[in-house]
Amino acid sequence: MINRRYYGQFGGAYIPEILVSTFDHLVSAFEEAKNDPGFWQEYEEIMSTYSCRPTPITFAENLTRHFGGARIFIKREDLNHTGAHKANNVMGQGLLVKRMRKSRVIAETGAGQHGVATATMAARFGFKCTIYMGEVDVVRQSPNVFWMERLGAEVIPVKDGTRILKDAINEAFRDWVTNMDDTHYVLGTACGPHPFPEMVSYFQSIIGREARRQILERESRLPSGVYACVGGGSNAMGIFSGFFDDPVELVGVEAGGEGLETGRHASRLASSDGTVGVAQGYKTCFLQDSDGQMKETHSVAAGLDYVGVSPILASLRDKGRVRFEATTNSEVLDAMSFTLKKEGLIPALESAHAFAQAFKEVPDLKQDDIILINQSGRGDKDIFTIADAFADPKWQEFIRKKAEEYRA
Amino acid sequence: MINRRYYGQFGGAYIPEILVSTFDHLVSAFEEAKNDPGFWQEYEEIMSTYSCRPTPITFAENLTRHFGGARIFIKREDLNHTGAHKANNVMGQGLLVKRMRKSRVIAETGAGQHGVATATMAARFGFKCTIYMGEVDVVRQSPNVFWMERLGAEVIPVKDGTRILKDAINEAFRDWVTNMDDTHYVLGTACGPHPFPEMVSYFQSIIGREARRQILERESRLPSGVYACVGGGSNAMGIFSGFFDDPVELVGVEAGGEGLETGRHASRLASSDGTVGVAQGYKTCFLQDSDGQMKETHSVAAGLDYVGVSPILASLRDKGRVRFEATTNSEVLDAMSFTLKKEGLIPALESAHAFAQAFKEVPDLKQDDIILINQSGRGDKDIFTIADAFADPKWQEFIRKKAEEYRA
Amino acid sequence: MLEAYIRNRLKEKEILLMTHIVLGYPSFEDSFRIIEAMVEAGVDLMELQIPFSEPIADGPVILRANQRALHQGATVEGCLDLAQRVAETFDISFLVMTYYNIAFRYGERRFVTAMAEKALRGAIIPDLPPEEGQEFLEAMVEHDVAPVLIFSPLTSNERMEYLSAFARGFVYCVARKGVTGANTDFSRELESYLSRCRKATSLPLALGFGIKEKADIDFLKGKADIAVIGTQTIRIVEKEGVASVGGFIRSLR
Amino acid sequence: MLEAYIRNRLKEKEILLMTHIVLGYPSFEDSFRIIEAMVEAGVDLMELQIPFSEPIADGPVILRANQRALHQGATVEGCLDLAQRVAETFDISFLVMTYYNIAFRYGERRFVTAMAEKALRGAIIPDLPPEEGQEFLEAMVEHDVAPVLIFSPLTSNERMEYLSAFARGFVYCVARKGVTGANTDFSRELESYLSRCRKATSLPLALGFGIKEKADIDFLKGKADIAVIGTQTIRIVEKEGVASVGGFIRSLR
Ligand SMILES: Cc1ncc(COP(=O)(O)O)c(C=O)c1O
Ligand SMILES: Cc1ncc(COP(=O)(O)O)c(C=O)c1O
Repeated sequence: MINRRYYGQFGGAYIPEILVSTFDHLVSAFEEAKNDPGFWQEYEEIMSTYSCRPTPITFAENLTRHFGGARIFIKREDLNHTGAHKANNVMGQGLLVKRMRKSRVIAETGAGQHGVATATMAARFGFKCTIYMGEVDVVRQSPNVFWMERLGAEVIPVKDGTRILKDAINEAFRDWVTNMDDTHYVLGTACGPHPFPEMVSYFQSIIGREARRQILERESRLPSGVYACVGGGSNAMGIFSGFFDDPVELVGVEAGGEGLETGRHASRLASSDGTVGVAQGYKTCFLQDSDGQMKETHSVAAGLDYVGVSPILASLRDKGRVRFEATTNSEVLDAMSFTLKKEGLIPALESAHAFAQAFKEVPDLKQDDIILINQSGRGDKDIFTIADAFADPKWQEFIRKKAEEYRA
Repeated sequence: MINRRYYGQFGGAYIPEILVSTFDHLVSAFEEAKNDPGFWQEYEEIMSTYSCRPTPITFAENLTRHFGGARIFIKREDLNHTGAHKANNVMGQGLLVKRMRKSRVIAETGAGQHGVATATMAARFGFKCTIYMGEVDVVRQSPNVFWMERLGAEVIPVKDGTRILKDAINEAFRDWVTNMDDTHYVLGTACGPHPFPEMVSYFQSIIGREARRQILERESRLPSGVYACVGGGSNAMGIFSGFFDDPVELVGVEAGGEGLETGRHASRLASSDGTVGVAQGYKTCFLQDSDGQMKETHSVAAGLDYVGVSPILASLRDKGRVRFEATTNSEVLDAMSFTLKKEGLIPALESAHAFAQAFKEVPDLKQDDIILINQSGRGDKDIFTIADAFADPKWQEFIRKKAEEYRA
Repeated sequence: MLEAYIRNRLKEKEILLMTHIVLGYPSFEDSFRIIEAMVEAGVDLMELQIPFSEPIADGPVILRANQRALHQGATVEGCLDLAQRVAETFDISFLVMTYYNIAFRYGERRFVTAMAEKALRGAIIPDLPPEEGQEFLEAMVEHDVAPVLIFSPLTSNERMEYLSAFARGFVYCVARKGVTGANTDFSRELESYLSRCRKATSLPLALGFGIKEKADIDFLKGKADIAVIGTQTIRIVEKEGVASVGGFIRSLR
Repeated sequence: MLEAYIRNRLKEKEILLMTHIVLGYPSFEDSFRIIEAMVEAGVDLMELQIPFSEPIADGPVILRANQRALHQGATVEGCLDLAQRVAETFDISFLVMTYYNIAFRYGERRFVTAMAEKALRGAIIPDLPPEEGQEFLEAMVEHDVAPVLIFSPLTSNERMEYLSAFARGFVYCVARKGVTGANTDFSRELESYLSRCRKATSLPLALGFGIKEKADIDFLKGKADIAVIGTQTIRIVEKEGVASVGGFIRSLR
């Protein structure tokens, strides 16, 4: 009997019969782990020795002074091993794979961050590793492909569909329905069939648990607002979950792409374009046409460029517990430049969405308020995208020179 | 009256008269800071909130099993903000600059790591920032140039001399003798005139203090050996200094380049090619000809590609307290690949020198011994160098495509 | 009523043939001609797949057929119209095969009544376990559209019984792990799996995934009631054109 | 003895001229011809720089001259030979200017005796404060090679006195912060700085850094004893060739 779990009208497990027993197995392994008091300890132990958890919160003194509103704190997930919160999820699932005695992991990746994180986890645990990546992303995120392969992972470019993240997910499922005996699918975000939304959020909740404790220790009070970018929703769920029971406003920021009005965006919850649907094994708000065919999405941040969103977040929007906003590519690039120059922090383009929205709102907040922004990752892996976004001439010259070397 | 400090026959302060008062000022500011109990606290505070200190030590279980000798632990300086131990030194000097009420910082950089670190520090403290970088390095380390400029720093390519690190240092001194009133020179390693070797080592000593405490907490005994790569010597001094008074063998690993016998290397202490000299304001072992003209150095790791070395390390070699070895480019690349695949760790090419030497020695050590390797930085900033070192065809194809986009 | 139709045909034939096509691929006209050819060649049942952008249970061949059809503008309305046309033109049973989102977006009840009106006898929804689709499946039953459920070699006996409670018409037994289009070895293992299926349901059994030639079908005689040829017919059309479909089907008997 | 030589010349001239060249740049032959031309044009003293690969106190012009000379194979031996030749050929005083590592590698004592033998009257080592070079400076004094020390506008009065205790021949006062070759403004500030220098030492004062033309030198008359022209002569040679050096020097008087 399948385990399903709904969050309001969203969630579930819409899976082919062939995978039912695999999911049953996964659900029970996850439930056991959760109920084993040693497990979370083991998880915290590995995250504090292999990565550098707890990651700090940084007081952004210069940004605070500049905007003259609430005091701005930043949760530094960019300091994780491999440079993003993705490390939390993969190490957690890695421990689970060990418990399930499986020997191979597969994963989808868009930005490449989750792929690199999974590849390091596989190397660390000694698992075989295959990463599915849309052909379009393979090209635009080539540095990450380079690292995945150096880490010993096999990277398979997905040439079907729109050749981006969602297609990589489909392809990973196709691998899984064939190889479930020895293989676990390390889904990279809080989406997909149960138990993934819950499980990924569970591992990412380490962000919020730390952040709440840290801000209370430092400021002896709670923030009035918490900002996180929302692709699939895992970093947002991770930090938000620390504050669900508190009087704290939670703001999820989606990719506004070229502007909501243009239709070229990836905003499923903040825009009116998202409609309820079922794909990739779960029910949530998708960007789809009236027939139910998924649309193309658009964002400068590959990690936010996805048609679906965590069913848990979709229901938190309906409940009014989380407010959703969208920021455009250009607003995001401005926020990124500004953060670099003012604080010497280098947010990933995904994370910069949360910064951009916070910058819009913070001037109107009281000076003794506190806001917390989740810097889900670091931008230096995105150099190709960012250099292109800024159309940096020196960079282009450098690349041209390199290319000539290679031609020679 | 100039303050000088010697370590055995090495060190001193060979500076033009015009800088004497500047150094006097710096020395006393540093002495005051050291004697102010609040200062180290302030330093630890900023390093634990802006970067993620204490950085963990990671038990390399797979490497240990593979080599079947001593247990291998790795100090994770790669998890610092901007990806290397350089962050420790720049933030420390930044605090000092504040105390000296100066408003501008300058720095030299080779690999670019120190330049990026200094640029973030300057952004964070609100200082103006100029980075001197050899023209050769500007080309091969272009991604770091991109970030320095995004961070608001002015990057000046040095077109004189051999156009690498040592020339950038000369150029920084030339700026300093003109602008010392409002400018502090943030030297990036434990070299140069007094107080730099002592001061940089002091800030980097946070590595060794943490590492000693961590290994004792975890293993309740000391390592038998500690390995660190040696460019100017700051990361090595940082970790070694935690163990000076312990029965622990300290091993500094220099760049063997294409092999000591070829003469194309940067080994000043492990090879017989280093001779005592005075340049860039201090006395140490340099790679120079019989007239005293500095030679060109060679290493796959830009950060180790330097003619001089910390006078403190030079004297520790004479005292027999630190053993120096050199590993070749190809040994280093092998060690790097192996570490990636076995542990999912991504050492910088500089750091990989320490890994390579440790891998040679660890099989002969007792299984209940412990060794500690300092992973001074992460390799993902070196992707261009590393991809070239591995002559990765997919990467080259990617760069060619990019170049065409830019031509279009 | 689908089960009766199948049992009748089984009086004359030792095993029935069900083929699978993707509506609108290569084009609606071609789809019609392929169906026509198949019916003439003696196919007993056909799965008409309404294309979906995310067909996770399908392998590369059918996946690409889905994309091509959509790329050429195939809509759900267009597919249902063609389905109706063939159902009214030819006297075999046609089933709808599609992913749940198509029905969900169309409106579950609306989709069921549409299928009923268009004389479609059943529906296969590979990503809809009864736990998620109870009402939808029941609505089909009400309207005499058989909810065709799926057994897999990994399905436990208990679950087979649970599933068959919702099933009508026949049960679709997938021969192996994996997606459509890969090879299957027709082995004793497969045989014992099929007898497990038999025990679990009184409905006829269809076996699908990987059937390519007469030998496969001969192997199934006496073990299954329906042999499903899916990917292979699409491959034939792609390689040899619509004209050669009839010959291929005949070669299987 | 250098100081005596200077005082003698000062009986005839209100201010002496000291020029600076880098030995081996553009070539040893050219160096000789430049020196010859300068002597004929009435220069009183010359700094002969032995090139070094890391000349941190020099600006771009002299820096590049150092590199070029080295690039063309100038060795310390070769420089000392040329120095000896000109010292024996021309009857003005020649000084060595170089960085400490050149002397250090050559051997301090050996370097001092070499200078003495080659009739070089003094040495300027910009990166050697007396704290680091006491023995070396004393060795020079023993051998009648004047250790020429440097004052800067940032040097305190106390330190000026400390420095002058080691100095012989004259004191080299740098006019301003910065490296060689940049502009200097000849202002009251400079004047008061020079009178500070006067108070600190009984030795003649040379003023260097940024002297380019007659006006600068006229300004210095009565305030300093020696005007140092460094970078400018090198610029002239580069722009107008060796031939024009004589004319330039004469234009300064
Ligand atoms: C740095 C970073 N932030 C955010 C995201 C978006 O994912 P999620 O919404 O699951 O946190 C990604 C995805 O790749 C990412 O790399
Ligand atoms: C990662 C890393 N390690 C080591 C070094 C060498 O410097 P040091 O010997 O001062 O630690 C550098 C210098 O750039 C570096 O970037």
